[in-house]
Amino acid sequence: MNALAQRLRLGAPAALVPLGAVAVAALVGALVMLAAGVDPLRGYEAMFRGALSVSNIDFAVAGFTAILAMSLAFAIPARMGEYNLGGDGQLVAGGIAAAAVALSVPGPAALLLPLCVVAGALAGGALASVSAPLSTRAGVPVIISTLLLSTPMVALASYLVRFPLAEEGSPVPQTPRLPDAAHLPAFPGMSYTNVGLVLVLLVLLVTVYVDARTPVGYEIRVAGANRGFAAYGGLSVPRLTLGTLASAGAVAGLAGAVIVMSQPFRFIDDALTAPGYTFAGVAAALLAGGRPALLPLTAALFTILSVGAAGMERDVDVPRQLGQVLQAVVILVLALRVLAARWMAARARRAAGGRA
Amino acid sequence: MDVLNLAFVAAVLTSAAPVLYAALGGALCGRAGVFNIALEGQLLCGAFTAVAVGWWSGSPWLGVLAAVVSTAVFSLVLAVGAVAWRADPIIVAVGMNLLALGLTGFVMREALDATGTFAPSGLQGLPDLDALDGVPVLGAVLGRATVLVPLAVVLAVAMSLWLARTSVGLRLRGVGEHPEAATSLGVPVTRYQMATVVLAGALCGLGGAQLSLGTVTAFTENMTAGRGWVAVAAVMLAVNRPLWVLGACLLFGAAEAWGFRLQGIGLPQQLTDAAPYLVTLVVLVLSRVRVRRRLRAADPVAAENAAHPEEIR
Amino acid sequence: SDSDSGGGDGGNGGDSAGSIIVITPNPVGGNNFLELAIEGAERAAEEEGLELDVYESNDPTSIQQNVEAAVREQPDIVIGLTFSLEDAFATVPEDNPDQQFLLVDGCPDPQPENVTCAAFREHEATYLAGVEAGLLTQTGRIGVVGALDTPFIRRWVDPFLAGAQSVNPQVTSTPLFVGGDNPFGDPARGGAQAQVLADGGADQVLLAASGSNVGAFEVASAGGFQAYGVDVNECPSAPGQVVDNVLKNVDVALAESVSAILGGETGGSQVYGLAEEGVGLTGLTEDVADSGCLIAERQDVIDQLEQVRQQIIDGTITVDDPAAG
Amino acid sequence: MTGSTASGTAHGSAAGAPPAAELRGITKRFGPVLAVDGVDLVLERGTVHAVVGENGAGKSTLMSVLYGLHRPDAGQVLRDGREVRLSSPLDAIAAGLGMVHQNFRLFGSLTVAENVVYRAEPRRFGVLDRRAAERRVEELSARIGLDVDPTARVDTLPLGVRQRVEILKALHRQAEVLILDEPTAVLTPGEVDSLFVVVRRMAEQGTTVALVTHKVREVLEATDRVTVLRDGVVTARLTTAETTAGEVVEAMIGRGLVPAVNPRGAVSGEPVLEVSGVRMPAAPGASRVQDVSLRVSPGEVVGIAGVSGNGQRELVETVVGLRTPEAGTVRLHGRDLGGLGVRERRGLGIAYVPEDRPGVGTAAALSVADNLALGHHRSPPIGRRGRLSPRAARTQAAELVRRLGVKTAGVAVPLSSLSGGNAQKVVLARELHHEAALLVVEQPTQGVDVGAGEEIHRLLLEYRARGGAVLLVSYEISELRALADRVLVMLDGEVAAELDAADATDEVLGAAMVHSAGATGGGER
Ligand SMILES: Nc1ncnc2c1ncn2[C@@H]1O[C@H](COP(=O)(O)OP(=O)(O)OP(=O)(O)O)[C@@H](O)[C@H]1O
Ligand SMILES: Nc1ncnc2c1ncn2[C@@H]1O[C@H](COP(=O)(O)OP(=O)(O)OP(=O)(O)O)[C@@H](O)[C@H]1O
Ligand SMILES: [Mg+2]
Ligand SMILES: [Mg+2]
Repeated sequence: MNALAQRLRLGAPAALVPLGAVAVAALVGALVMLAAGVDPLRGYEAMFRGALSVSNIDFAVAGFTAILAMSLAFAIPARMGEYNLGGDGQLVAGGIAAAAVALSVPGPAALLLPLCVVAGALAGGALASVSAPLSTRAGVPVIISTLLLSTPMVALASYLVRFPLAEEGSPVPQTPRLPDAAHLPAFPGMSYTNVGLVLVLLVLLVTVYVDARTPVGYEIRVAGANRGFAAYGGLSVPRLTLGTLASAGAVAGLAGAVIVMSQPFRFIDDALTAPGYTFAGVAAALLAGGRPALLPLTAALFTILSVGAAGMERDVDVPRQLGQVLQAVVILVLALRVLAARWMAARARRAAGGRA
Repeated sequence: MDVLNLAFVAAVLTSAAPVLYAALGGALCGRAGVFNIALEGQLLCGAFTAVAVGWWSGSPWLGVLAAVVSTAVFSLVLAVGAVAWRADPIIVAVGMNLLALGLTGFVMREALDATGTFAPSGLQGLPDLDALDGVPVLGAVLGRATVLVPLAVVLAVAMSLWLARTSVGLRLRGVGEHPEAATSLGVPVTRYQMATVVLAGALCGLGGAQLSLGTVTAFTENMTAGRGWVAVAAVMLAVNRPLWVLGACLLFGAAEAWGFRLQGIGLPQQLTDAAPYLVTLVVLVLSRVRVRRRLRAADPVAAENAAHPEEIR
Repeated sequence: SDSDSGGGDGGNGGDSAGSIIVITPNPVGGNNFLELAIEGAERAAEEEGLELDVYESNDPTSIQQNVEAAVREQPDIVIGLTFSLEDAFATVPEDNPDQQFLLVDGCPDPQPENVTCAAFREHEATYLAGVEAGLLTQTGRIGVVGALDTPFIRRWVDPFLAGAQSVNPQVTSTPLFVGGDNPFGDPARGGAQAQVLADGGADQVLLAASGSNVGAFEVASAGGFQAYGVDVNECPSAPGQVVDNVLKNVDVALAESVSAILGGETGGSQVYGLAEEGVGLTGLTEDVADSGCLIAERQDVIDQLEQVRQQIIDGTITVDDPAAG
Repeated sequence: MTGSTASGTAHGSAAGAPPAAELRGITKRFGPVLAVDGVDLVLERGTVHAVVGENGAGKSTLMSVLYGLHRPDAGQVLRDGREVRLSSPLDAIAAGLGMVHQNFRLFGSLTVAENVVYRAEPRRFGVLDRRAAERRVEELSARIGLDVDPTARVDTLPLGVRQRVEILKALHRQAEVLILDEPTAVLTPGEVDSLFVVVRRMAEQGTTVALVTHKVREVLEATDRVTVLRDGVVTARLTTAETTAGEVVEAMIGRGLVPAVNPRGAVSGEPVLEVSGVRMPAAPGASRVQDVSLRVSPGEVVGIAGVSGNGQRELVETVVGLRTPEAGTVRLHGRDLGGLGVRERRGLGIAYVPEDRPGVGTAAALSVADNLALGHHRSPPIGRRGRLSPRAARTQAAELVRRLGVKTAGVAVPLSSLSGGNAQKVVLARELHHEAALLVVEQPTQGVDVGAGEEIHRLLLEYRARGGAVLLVSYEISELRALADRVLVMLDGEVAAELDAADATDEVLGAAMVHSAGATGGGER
C-alpha cells in the first residue's frame, strides 16, 4: 500500500509533464491564431474536424498508423540512448522493397501479403542495421550515420522508381499499381484504414512487452543508462545496438510497406517522405519520453496536429504550418520534463538522506 | 573534365559558404560542450529574416543584420533550454528545427502573403565582389561571390587562432572539456555556453543570409534543404576544430559540385544527390576508426561510450 | 473534342451561387504554371459568377484528402491541376458519379465519364524552342536545368535537343537536374547547376525547375548564358538574357474547359497543342515586341520558327513525347 | 560526546595575530538534510589542519563553503580576521583561497601550463602568452620542489603528477590558504609521502593547509591540528601531537574500531584461477603486462599491490574478459577461458567489483533494484524462460539491501541518490550474490568511510571463509595486510615480488612498489 502510494506520487509529475506541454502548446497556438486574426476556437475546431470528422478519419487513421510506426522506430533505439534520425530512408527502403516484391512475384494474397510486408521490414531493418557496426566498430554516432544513410537510400529508391520499376508512360515517377493480391485488406467502409494498423499495433504490444518484461528489455535499458556498466556486466553492446537498430528499421520498413500496399497501391517517388512521418514520429516518441505504452496517445496527438492542420488550412485559411509550430512547441515545452525529473531526483535524494 | 579549374573552385566556395557558417557555429558550440543539431533550423531562420527584412527595408545589408540578430535570438531557445535548464540538447534541437520550418512557412504566408517561393522584384541581393574583377586568380574565384563567402573562410581561420591563442578561447575550451573544473576556477560556465550558443546563432544567421541573399536572391519554404545537417556531419568529422571544419565543408562542397558535373556527362541525378552524403560518411568512418581503435586499446570499457556524440572530441 | 456528355447539367451544388474548387499538387507560390492556372480559374469564376476555392496539397496523400474534401463541398466542378492528380481522379469520380471533375494537364486512364481532361503537348513548343536554340547557339552547346529527372520533366529536355539538332546536328545538350531535398524550391542548387552549364560553355539554356529557377536566372543575368523560360513570359526575370519562353496557356485552357462543362459538354479530353494554340512561344505571339525577350530582335529566326510550327501542325514533323514512354 | 576534549586547545593562536581563515557558526542545509550545523573552524597561519569524519559527515560541504562554492545558510567566513563574502570561487580566489578537489578538476586535453594559468592567464597584447605561462609553472614548481613538465598534456600524466598540477594552480593564484579535499584517495604510498613533503614545505613558507581525509594515519603523520566532524557537527578539536589514533576514530564514528580478524590458512584444493604467461603491449593510455602468472585457490585471497598504472587494471580486465591478451592463458577450474567474453566467463563463475564505481560498476540513472539485478536477470527468480519479473527483482534487491545494510530510501530510487559508501555496498552485494568461485575486487574501500570499510572487509573475509577465491587489487598496504593471504607486487607490468602476507610489512611492500615508480606512465579511468 505504502509502496503503491509512493510509486503514484513519484509517477504523477512525470505523467503531468506531457499534458502540460500540450496545454502550453495549445496556448501558444491560440496566440498565433489570434495574431493571424483567426478565432482560436474556430481554428482548433477546424483542426480537430480535419483529423477526426467522419469523413476525414480514414486518412487520419492511415496517418496515425505511419506516425505510430515511425515513433516506434525512433523509440526503440532511444531506449538504449541511440537516436535514429534515418527514418525516411528506412521507410522508403521498406516501401520500395514491398513494391518490388509485389510487382515481381505472382501469387495469391495469402502468399503475397506476408511476403511483401516481410520484404519491407527486412529492407528497412537492413538499412538501419548498417549504422550498428558503424557505431560500435567505427565509432560513428548513430544519430549521424542514420541521417547520412537516409538521403542516399531515398535517392536509390527514386532511381529505382524512375527506371527499373517505373510505370511505362506515366509522367510521374511511380511504380505500376500493385496487383490486387498485394492490397492490404481495408476495414469495412474504409479505403485507407486497413490491416496495416493492426500490424503496427501488434508491434507496439510486442515492444511494450519486451521493454518491461524481458531480460532483453532490461539489457537495453542498462546499455542506455551506462555502456561501461553494460559491458562490465557481460552484455554485448554491439549486439544490442544491432538488435535495436534492426528492429527500429524493420518497423519503419513495415510502415513503408503498409503505405505502398494501401491506396493508391503504388510507390510514388516522394510520397512516403513528403508528409514528414519521420519527424512527427520522433516528436511523438520524445513526448512519450521512454514509456512505449504512451506512444499511441502521443502519436495520435501528432497525427491530429499534422493531418488536422491541412483541414484547418482548407476550412479557416490558417496556414497548415501552424501544425508544425504546435508540434515544435510541444517538444520544446518538454524541456520542463527535465525540471520535473530533477525535482524528483532531489526528492529521492532527500528521502534517502533523511533516513540515513 | 578538368575539375580543378577556377570556376570549379568558385562553385565549391559558393555552395560551401552557408554550410561553413553553420558548421563553424556548431563547432564552437561543440567546443563549449553544447551539442548543437539545431543548425538546420538556425540557418532557415537566418535565410528567412534576411529576405523578409531585406525586402521590407530595401537594403540587403539590413537583411543580413536582421538575420544575425534574429537567429541569435532564436538560438536563445537552445541556450536557455539546453544550457540553462539542462534539457536534452537533441530534443530541444529537434523542436527548434521544426519550429523554424513551421514559423518561416507560417509567417511567409501570413505576413508576406506568399507560398512556395518568395522572390519579389523589389528584393535586392548582396552585391558581388566586383572590385576583384580585374585581379588574376581571386577575380575568377571570388568575383561573383558576395563578401560573405571569403568572410566565412577568414572566420574559420580566425576562430582557430582565437581558440588556441587567446585567454577567452582557452577558457571556452576548458568550459567544454570539464565544466566543473572551469566553475571551480571562477569561470561562469553557463554564461560562457549560452554566449557561445548565441554567437553560433549569429554565425548561422550569416550563413542563412548568404544562402538567401548571396547565393541566390529568394526565399523558398524549407530552403536550407538539409544543409544544416550536412554542417552537423562536418562538425563531427572535424571534431570541433575550425580549420578541419573548413576542410570538411570544402570536401562536401566539392563532392556536390563534382556531382553536378558528373550529371552533365550522364550519371543519374539520384547518384549525384547521394554522393556528398556517402563521401561524408566514408570519410567519417575512416577518420573515426583509428581513434576508436586507440580508445579500445586504452580502455575497452570506456570506449563503449565513445560513439556517443557528447563523447566525441 | 467533346464526346459522350451523359451527366447533363454541370453542377448540382446546394448553394444558389455555384462554386469551383481547384486542387493543386504543390504550393502555388513560385510555380508559374500553378499561378497561371489559378489566374485562369479566377477569370472563369468571375465570368461565370462562381465562387473559387483553392486547396493546396503538399504530397500525394494530401492530394487524395483534398480531392475527397472538395467532393464533400459539392461544387459545380472539382478541378485538378497536373498529372499528379491522375490517381485520385481515377477513383474518386467513380464513387461520385453526380459530381463533375476537370483535370488540367493530365488524364486518368481509364477515364471516368464524369472527368473532363485538358492536356497539353508542351513538347511541341519545347521543340520549337530547341530549333531557336540551335539557330542561336554560338558554342554548339545547349543545356536544360530541370527540377527532377522524371518523365514529365523530360518533356522539356529531349524535344529541346531534338529541335536544336534538327537545324544544327552538331549541337550537344547537357541536362542537369536539381534534385536534393527540395528540388522544386532550392534556388541555391538551381543556381549551382546553371553555373556548371555556363562554365561548361552552354550558351542557350532552358530553365524548367520551378522554384529553383530563381537561382538559374541569376546566373543568366550575370551573363552566364541566354535562358529560355517555361509556362509564362519570364523575360523580365533576367532582362536582356532571356531569349524566349515555352508557353503553356493553362489559363485559357482551364477557363475554356470550365465554360464547356457548365455548358453541358462533359467528359472527353481536349488536347492543347500548337494547333490549338494551347502551347507556343512568346516569340510567336503578337506582343513579342513588348515582351522584353531577345527573340523580338531576330525576325529571321521568328520566320523560320513560324515555318516549323506549321510543319508540326501539318504533321510533316512529329515530335516525340518523352512522357508517353 | 568527545567535544569537550578539545575546545581549550583550538584557540591557542601565536602572538595574537588573527588566524589565516576562520569559519564561525556555519550552517548549511540541502533541503531537509542538515549537512553542516553551526560549525566553527579556525585555521592558524602556517599550519596543516586536518578535517576528518565519516562519509557524509559534512567535510566537503564545509570546505565548499570556505571556497565559495556553497553559500552558507548561517555563519561567517573570516580571512585574516576580516569577514569576507564569498559568493563564488572567484571571490575565494581573490581572497587568497585555493582548493584541490576530491576529484581532480583538470582539463585533460590542455597542457600543464594551460591548466595552471586557466582563468588567470598571463597575456601579451591581449593574446595568451604561452612562454610566460610555462616559465611561471617552472618557477612555481621549483619553489616547492616539484618536478613537472609544463608542456605535457595533462591526460598523459599519472595521478600523482596531476595532483601537483592542481596544487600549482592554487599557487599560481597566490593562494595563502589551500584546501585539499581527500588528496590521498587516489595516490600510492610513495605519492602520498611526496605530497606530504610538499605540504610541509608549503606550510613552512607560510601557506595554511586544510586537509580533508578519512585516514587516521595521515592525520597523525602530516598535520598539526585536527577537527573531527560527525553528522554535521564538530565532535572533537585536537592537537595532533597530543592525540592518538583511537581518540580520533572514536570521535569520528562514536565508538572504537574492531578490526576484522583474518584467520589465515584455510586454503584447500585445486586452484580456481590460473593465469600463466599473460602478455600485452603498452598502448597510449594503457600499461604493458609482461609475462604475468599467478594462481588463486579456494579460500584464498591473493592481493595485488603496486603503484596505480603498473598493469593491474589491464591484468584484471584480461581475467574478467574485457581485454584480449597478446599471449598467455587464463584458466578457471582448469578450463581455458581464451576466446570467451565477459558473459561466458561470468557464467562459469567469475564475479567482479571494479574500481570505477560510477563509470563501470553502476548505472547512476537506474534504480537500486535495476543495479542489483545485472547478471542475475537471466536466471531465476528474476529471469525465467525469456521473461523477466520486475517484482522478483525488487524483492531480491530489498533482501540484499537489508542483508548488507545499504542505506537507501527504497529499491526504486535511482542509484545516484546513494552516498558513495552505500553505492559501493550495492556493487559488492550484487557480486557476492553470484556466489561465484572467483571474486575479482579492485579497491573495495576507496572513498568509503572507516565504519563501512570495516564492514566491507568483513564481508570479503566471510566470502573467503565459505571457500571463495579472491583476487584483490588495492593500492593501500593496510588493506592488503588486512585481507590477503599472499601479495604480488606489480611493477611496470611484471610481478616484481611475491610475498606471504605475514612478511608483507609496510616497509617491504612499500619498497617493492616504489622501487622504480618513476619509470611508469600510463593513465587510469
Ligand atoms: N548538493 C547537495 N545536495 C543535497 N545534499 C547534499 C549535497 N551535497 C552534500 N549533501 C549531503 O550533505 C551531507 C554532507 O555531505 P559532504 O559531501 O559534505 O560529506 P563528506 O564529509 O565530504 O563525505 P565524504 O567523505 O563521502 O566525501 C551528506 O548527507 C550529503 O548527502
Ligand atoms: N603572468 C602572471 N604571473 C603571475 N600571476 C599572474 C600572471 N597573470 C595573471 N596572474 C594572476 O592571476 C590573477 C587574475 O589575472 P587577471 O587579472 O589577468 O584576470 P582578470 O583580468 O581579472 O580576468 P578577466 O579577464 O576574466 O576579468 C591575478 O590575481 C594575478 O595575480
Ligand atoms: Mg561527500
Ligand atoms: Mg567529501
